[in-house]
Amino acid sequence: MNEAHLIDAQGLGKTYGSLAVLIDANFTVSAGEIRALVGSNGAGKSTLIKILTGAIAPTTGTVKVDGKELVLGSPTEMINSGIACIYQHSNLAPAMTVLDNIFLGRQPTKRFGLLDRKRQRREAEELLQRHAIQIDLDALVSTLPTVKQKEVEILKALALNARILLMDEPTGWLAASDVAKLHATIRTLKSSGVAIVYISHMLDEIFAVCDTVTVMRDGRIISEGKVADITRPSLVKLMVGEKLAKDSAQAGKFKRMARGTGKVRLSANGLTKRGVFSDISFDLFAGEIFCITGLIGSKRTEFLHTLFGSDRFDSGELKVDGKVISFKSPTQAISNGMGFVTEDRHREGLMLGLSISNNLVMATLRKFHKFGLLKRKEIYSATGEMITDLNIQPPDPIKPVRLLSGGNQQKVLLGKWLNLKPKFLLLDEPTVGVDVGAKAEIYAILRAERDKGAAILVVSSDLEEVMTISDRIAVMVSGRLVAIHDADKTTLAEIIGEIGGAAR
Amino acid sequence: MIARWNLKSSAKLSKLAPYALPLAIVFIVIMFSIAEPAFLKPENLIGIIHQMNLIGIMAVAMTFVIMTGGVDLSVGPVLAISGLTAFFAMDAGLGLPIAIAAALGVGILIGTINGTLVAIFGLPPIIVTLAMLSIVRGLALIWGGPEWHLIRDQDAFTFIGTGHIGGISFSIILLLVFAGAVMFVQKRTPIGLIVAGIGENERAAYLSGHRVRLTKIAIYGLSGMGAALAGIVQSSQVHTSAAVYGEFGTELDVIAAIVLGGTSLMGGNGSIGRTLIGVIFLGVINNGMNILNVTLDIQLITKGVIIVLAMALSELT
Amino acid sequence: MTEEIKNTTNDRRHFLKNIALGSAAIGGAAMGLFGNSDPSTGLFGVQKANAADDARLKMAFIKYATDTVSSAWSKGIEDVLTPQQIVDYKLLDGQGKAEVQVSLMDTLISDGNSVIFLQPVDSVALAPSIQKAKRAGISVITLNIDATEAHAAHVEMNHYFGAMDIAKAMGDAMGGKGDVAILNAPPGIIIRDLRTNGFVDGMKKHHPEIKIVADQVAEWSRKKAQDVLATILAANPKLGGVYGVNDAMALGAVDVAKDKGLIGKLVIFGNDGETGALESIAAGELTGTQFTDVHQQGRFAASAAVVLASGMVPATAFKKQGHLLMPYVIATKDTVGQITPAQRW
Amino acid sequence: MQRRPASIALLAFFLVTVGLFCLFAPNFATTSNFENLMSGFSFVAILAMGQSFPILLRGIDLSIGAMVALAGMVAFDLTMLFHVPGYLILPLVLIAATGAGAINGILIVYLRLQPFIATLATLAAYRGVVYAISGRLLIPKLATTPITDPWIVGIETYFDIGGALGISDYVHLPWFPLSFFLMIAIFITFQLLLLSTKLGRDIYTVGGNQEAARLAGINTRRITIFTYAISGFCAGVAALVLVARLTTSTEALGTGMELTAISAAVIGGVSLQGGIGSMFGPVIGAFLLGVVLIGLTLLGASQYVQQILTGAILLAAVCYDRYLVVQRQRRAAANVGANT
Repeated sequence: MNEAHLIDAQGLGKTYGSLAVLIDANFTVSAGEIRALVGSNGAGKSTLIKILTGAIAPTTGTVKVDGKELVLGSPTEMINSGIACIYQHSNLAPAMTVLDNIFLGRQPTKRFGLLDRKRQRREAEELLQRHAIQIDLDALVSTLPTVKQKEVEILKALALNARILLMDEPTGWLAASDVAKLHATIRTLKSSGVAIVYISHMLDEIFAVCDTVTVMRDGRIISEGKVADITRPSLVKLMVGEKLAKDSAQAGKFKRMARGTGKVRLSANGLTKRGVFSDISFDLFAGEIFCITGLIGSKRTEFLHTLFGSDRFDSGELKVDGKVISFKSPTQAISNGMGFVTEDRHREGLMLGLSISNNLVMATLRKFHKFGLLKRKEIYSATGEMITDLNIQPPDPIKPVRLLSGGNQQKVLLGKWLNLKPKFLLLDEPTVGVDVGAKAEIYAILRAERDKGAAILVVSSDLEEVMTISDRIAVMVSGRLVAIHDADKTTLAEIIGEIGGAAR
Repeated sequence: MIARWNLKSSAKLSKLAPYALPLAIVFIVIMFSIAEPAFLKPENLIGIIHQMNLIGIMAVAMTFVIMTGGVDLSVGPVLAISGLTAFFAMDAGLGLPIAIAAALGVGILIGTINGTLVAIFGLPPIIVTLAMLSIVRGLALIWGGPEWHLIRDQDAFTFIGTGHIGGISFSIILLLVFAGAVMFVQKRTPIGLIVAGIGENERAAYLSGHRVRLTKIAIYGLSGMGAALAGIVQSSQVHTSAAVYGEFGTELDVIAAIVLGGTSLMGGNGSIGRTLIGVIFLGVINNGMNILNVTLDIQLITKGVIIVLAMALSELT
Repeated sequence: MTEEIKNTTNDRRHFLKNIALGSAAIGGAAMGLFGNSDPSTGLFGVQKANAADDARLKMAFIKYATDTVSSAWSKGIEDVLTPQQIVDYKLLDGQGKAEVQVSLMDTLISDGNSVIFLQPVDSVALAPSIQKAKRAGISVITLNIDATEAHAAHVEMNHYFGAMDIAKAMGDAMGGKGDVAILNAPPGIIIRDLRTNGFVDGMKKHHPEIKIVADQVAEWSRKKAQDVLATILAANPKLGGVYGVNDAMALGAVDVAKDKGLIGKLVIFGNDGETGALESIAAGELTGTQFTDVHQQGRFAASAAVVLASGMVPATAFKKQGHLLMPYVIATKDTVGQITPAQRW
Repeated sequence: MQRRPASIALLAFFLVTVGLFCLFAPNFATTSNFENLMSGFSFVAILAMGQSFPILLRGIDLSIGAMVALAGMVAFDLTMLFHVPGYLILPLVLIAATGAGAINGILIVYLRLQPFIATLATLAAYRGVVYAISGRLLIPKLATTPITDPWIVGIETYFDIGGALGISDYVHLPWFPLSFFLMIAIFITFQLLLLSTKLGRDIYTVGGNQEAARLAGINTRRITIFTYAISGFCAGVAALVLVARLTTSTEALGTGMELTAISAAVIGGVSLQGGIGSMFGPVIGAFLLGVVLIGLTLLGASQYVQQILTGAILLAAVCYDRYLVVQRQRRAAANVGANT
């Protein structure tokens, strides 16, 4: 830590409108260092990464590499300075070969811009050899399994001769054996003087491979130190903060309603989708909040879609109110009183160009028309009420949702399903990218719905959230439910252990 | 109410954009009337609507398709084949209602086939309707031959395109009624909202429980029906039907009108009312340049430049 | 072009001379515009001439695009060719595109046709194809639009003089003064130029006081003609005459006149003389049109083809093609009755 | 590399079609007919290759017909009005056409217009320019005067390859038109460009995943303008071929060609999703259309039937493309499954 810093970021801040997602972050990494960057969802990690890759420009602050100050907000500048990133989402051109993807945008050339194919292949093969990765360079990326695609992404970053490598949940999609291999690769890189920023929820991985750790919370860097100096519980405590303790205490004030009213609303029995999840069994009771937690890639989202009818399971039995049923389409699920707050509100949830009001009635239009005619007065009053109830800001029904903050967008998405007066409410990561205030509001809404007797199923990776709102907690690892606890009879440590440790 | 909200909201979104087109129309009208005062004569202004009748009907019908991010290139031949259907039906001695129903039916059928290929098989709309453009034209030519078929002694049919009610041309009334009906569907029924929702975010619309595929098939059917209605009106106006009507370029004019009206080809919110403004915009340009006796070259260049400027303006504001 | 037409008088004997042989055959076919003879009788049979080699002859017509005039030509051609039982005839569509016509020419040449009827999209553009056909021993007969390459025969409506006569008739009907408008085809096609020039020159010559106040493109279309004329009328309410470069556009003008109650006040002339136009004249709506017996034009072309195919006149023998300008009448309410149903198309 | 079942299937389908017509269509399997095919459809193949570039970037170019007319009229005016020597005309025409294409790209990039709209507007505007600059309308005499400049007319030359190789006694080869070799030259150049240059790789990257391209530091704007310029360039070459073939240019030249070119490109497996396709497909696609049209004409089928068949082939091509995509997704899903 005493050597000259390879990367030196000072005073970074980023605000969207009134929402500050990153506040005065000072972040330095030295050559040959593997730095873990941890924090719960919405802590500001992604924003920091985006600034370092040039995807966005910060509102304040500077970044220096090797003492040279960089122009921020330009991907090219960042790449040229030796910063490379492996994203959670694929950044490959699917119709091109592995070889081309490794050198995407920077293939070696001879005169006249002709590709130096031989050199490209040679360099790629050297790369493969150096990192002991086996892959068919001539295969089209679109034909590769996802894990292999991840390797291509890693190779792509490595091929940039990156001196600073950012890895955003690099093992999210990898099997255990591949994780070990990746860690070996990372150590090779470290010995050649590359600085690595390793972002992961997997505490095991952090203790296995990282030298130092930076903890972020609520948009701020709150702690930095050597991994060797820290214990797992104290790290967890740093991540979730005093606030969790406070919230947990607060949550204690709320009655935990494990098994709710005692009436089984939905019963899953051995649900299996080949290659995705298997043998999932649980009962969901009316009047409880049931949380499924786990890592990204543990197939929770896919599971919700099969419940909702937007995807199918292969075997097993689903009972809804005692009747065996499998929804063939969302339409059917909705008419049975099921609502689904999807994870990606931009891609699957909202119509960003439409108004708040239109979005609020989007899932429940059948309630708002008579003889095919819209009952506009009722829409007007219902959406007006909903906006007030959910405290959507600004309370302007004709405002396009695109112009709202993340938290208010999420409330609109939630409100869309509340209009249904749902008997079942599925929520997938309901507070991603939502500020603290809105989070609390959303939790209150969920509790209110629970108390009205709805059966609520929440999928969340945010442990703070899970501990705050759940009545019962299930842990999902690689497509299996490994444990189900009553919330007041378990501890955070136990859950973290089951998520990160026990499985691997 | 909902539609009004949309309009108002986009007004707030950017102060200029929604008024850009009406303002441009006013500006162009002023320019033309200075150059040729006769432009402002009431009969000429009505004439503009009369001239844009067919484009107007087709544009209104195709707006929903564009709103979902699709496109219908096959309207030209559908226009022709519906005129032929009406002619042959009447020629066979069938009554006017049957003839019109058959003509509209053919349009709806072709539209539905387009919609099915797009919605169920997931094929790209531009290619599906391009292929259909070729197929339907071929069918029309085989069926109708190269001749002009004179429509004689069909007073009721002729009335559709040339009659007047209370001094207003019936074809204009037809356009307004049709546009009004579609506008009503868009504003007062859930359909308009669902279509806009599909265009904005098809996946989200599906997950909100809407029958996305069925809706898409239906709106392509509507587009086909619009083209068929235009075919009936044209055949009535020119007292003939022929397989070559609706020549290449018709579909592009229709699409241009819709896009000028502010509906994005990428899909999303749109409005029948604004499509009509787009239609009037094109109509004013065409009419003004005809009345000024401008040569074809200047007409075409002006049209291209104005489309670019109008679209760039709405993109930048 | 104009000069050439003036030199080539509209005398059918000129045509016969150029065709050189088979005067009897053509005589039968070209008995005169208003004669009632069956054009397919009295011909040399190609059957006879080719009886020895028992091979079927292929002939084809590449039309300009799908329109009524081409259809009528084709019908006239079939009138003559069908009785010749060893002729295979097909009709191909040039889609109004020179490159399509060139490609079709190529195909027909390698398919071994003996005669190709052609309405070229462009005089120059099809010349190389015609040259190629000649090399292959194929006779090319052009219809309406001449080609710059010499070929077997050319049968043309009398565009220029017809349009002059229309100008004269229109001026007469208008009393020698007033404003007129032209509903025109898009530029770039020779027929348009000939007719427009004929009309303009005719007005200058016969009625110098009449002013042409508008010349707008209505793309051969009745619907477009309605739109364009309505607009022109708004700017020129005192318009006295309209010349539609084809009948469809003239009928579009009639539609507008009807709508605005101008029938009888607005003098409207068309060109070609298709059935719809003649009916309209008889009904007193359209003032007149240049009537050409297009069936007969097709028969003339086909008769020439039969002679050429008989093999007695090699196509290569033509240094300059035979040229026939079709006789025409300016059909008005007074003369339209003379046109017999058989001549209508 | 880049070998795809689609190209092989297309080639097979093409060969089968040719085979069937050889068997059943009279006079199809003749040297002169293959000459016709080559000279009549080489320019379509050139246009289809040009059109493929915008499509590779998820765009479209509706203005190529108008650009063909524009380039043709520039050539016409330069030789007939200004008597510029042919060796200067050829580059000038190509510059004009490439410039027209680049304008499309600039409108799309800098005015942020959708490609469909931008090229729809220039479709009208360029055609207007053609009428405005037409030397034929200016001096009517020129409308009946053929172009004789040897540099231009020379493009319509045929080479007796068989004779040159001295094998014409054994095999009867068709004479190859120069336009065919032009097409081959463009094919090789573009294929080389796409597969063997950084620029080509960048085009695929931008088309396949624009965000990834941006993050990889590729200048997507320049690439976009470049692809539309290529489309214009191809329109220029096609125009020269046509002008040589017709010995003149007309105002209506190229009408509707955009649809033919788009069809040929899509039949050739260039995906509207962007980033998928090579130059091989559009060439085969263009000649497939040619073979069908000529074959059916020889069979005596009505041209109206040909239109229907063209549409049907286009539909079949997109269906097949869609089928491959679905297959790929299934396989990918199965792969993921196998590894979880």
